[in-house]
Amino acid sequence: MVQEIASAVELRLPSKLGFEKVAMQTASGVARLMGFPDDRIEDLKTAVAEACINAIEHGNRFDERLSIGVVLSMEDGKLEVKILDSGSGLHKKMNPPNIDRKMHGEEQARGMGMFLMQALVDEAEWTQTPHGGNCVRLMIRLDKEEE
Amino acid sequence: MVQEIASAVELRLPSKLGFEKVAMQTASGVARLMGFPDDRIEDLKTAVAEACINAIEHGNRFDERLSIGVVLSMEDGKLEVKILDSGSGLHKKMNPPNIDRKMHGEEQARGMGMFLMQALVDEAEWTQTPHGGNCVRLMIRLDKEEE
Amino acid sequence: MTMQPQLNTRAHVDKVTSPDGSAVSVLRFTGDITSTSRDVVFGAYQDVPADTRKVVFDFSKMEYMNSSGIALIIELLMAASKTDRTVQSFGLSPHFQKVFIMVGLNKYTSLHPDEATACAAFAD
Amino acid sequence: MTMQPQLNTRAHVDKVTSPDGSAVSVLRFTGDITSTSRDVVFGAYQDVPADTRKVVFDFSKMEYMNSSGIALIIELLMAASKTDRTVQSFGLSPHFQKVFIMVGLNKYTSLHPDEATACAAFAD
Ligand SMILES: Nc1ncnc2c1ncn2[C@@H]1O[C@H](COP(=O)(O)OP(=O)(O)O)[C@@H](O)[C@H]1O
Ligand SMILES: Nc1ncnc2c1ncn2[C@@H]1O[C@H](COP(=O)(O)OP(=O)(O)O)[C@@H](O)[C@H]1O
Repeated sequence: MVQEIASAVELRLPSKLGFEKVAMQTASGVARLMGFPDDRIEDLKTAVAEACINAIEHGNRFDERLSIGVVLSMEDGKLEVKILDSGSGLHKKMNPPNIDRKMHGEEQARGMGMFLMQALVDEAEWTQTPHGGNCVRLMIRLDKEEE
Repeated sequence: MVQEIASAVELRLPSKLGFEKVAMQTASGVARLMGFPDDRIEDLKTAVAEACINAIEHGNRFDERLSIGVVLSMEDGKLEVKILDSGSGLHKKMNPPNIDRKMHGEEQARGMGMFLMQALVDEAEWTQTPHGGNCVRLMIRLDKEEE
Repeated sequence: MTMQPQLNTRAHVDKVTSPDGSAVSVLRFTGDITSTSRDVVFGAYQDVPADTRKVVFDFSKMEYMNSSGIALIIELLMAASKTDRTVQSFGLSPHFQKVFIMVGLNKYTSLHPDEATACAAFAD
Repeated sequence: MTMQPQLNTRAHVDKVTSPDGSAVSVLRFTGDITSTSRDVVFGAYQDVPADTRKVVFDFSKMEYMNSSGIALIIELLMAASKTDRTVQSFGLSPHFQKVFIMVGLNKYTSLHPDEATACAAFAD
């Protein structure tokens, strides 16, 4: 049998806000190479940015000695992106943001990142890495159009 | 003394043509974050692409089990990009391309990558890595305008 | 020395007149809208004259907005609503129009294709 | 299955008339010009009629060119020169104009700002 070699791109970034933009560019380059249409690439870029910001902020708590990892795995017709940090992951269940409650000051204005990730890509999942860090797994499919 | 932490972005790519475009996007993202002007970013992108193509083609000889590395190190006012492959590096000295000789069929049409890298960035250097692979080191400075 | 990403937010207020002759303040965003944009964005918003009730947000030169930036826009809209201001928006890319609708922001600011349509949309 | 990057090169020939009334073939490149573009690029070049001596290269829709792509352009220019064709070029970004001048390609095809200027540049 032929040994199949998965095509993966790996990126390592400092735990500093702003570097999520580098991840956006890298993800956009990979998605473009795979032939994703522009609107899906925009969806992916925003989802990847939000995951990186959370990894920098909540996962690595801006600790500049730690880096965040972004692993982009290309398979037939789908692109999986894992965003890895060294934190201990989610501790509570998140409610979807409620704009009316936000506008009336009944919940904080922030807290939309995870919601956006889930809304923008085909799959979004929060897990732990074997080494005890947090891993967000995002997936977009070539055939599926976001409605 | 304060321990200084260098800001570095690391990228790992499959040895397949086309992936140099991902490196271009990543490098452009980092250079943009550092405030480089658009024309310098274009110069860097082309130089990085040529170095990646050589790493894929001449260094790793399209061996898909091998990947190429791109390390972007940000320092005050300058960006260094190292492009790493697992090959044994350069074996002969290269002459700059001569367009008249090319047009008259006296030298092959190709063979402009290294020339372009040297012409487009402030420093370009070919060395070996400690692990025996090839390393191309490119550098652009924020203060210096390409003439 | 370690590299600090550039702050890439600009914002300013232009005073224009709506088709019905009333004063409109257009808050124009340029570059990024993120958590680091707070001072620039709220600073610019101060330039809306106290008696102006019609405000337009111009996103046509915005390059990047993340969820903290969206939170900032929510805070601006809260401030506007406290002083009885109505806010119309224009210039969002199709992607960010979708994002605004996903989080429900279009309930609190209508999204228009251009400045003229935005300025004409205020009810008297 | 491993991912194969998409082939992203298109090229076609438009037949136009120069200001002096003679036939000009415009070879328009779209997308990438790289080592994998050879068949597409030379295939399109075959559509230049045998008796046409005036050829224009339109790079305005080109997105990416690497040094193998520049080598392809050199080969096209060699083929053109063998049949006494003159090639004018337009539509290169400032960056690729610089690259063309660095490698000396502007000795063999003049670089123009637009199609009209390129078409008007042929000597009779
Ligand atoms: N990578 C992560 N590591 C640890 N906690 C996280 C991570 N990502 C998200 N969280 C938790 O989930 C919450 C909601 O995240 P999000 O929806 O992105 O909104 P925000 O970051 O604005 O609070 C965060 O406040 C944080 O408590
Ligand atoms: N990373 C590398 N590893 C081994 N050899 C290399 C590498 N980069 C360049 N070379 C050698 O230098 C030559 C010139 O490279 P270049 O100027 O980029 O032109 P081209 O790749 O078109 O031949 C190559 O043909 C190859 O022999």
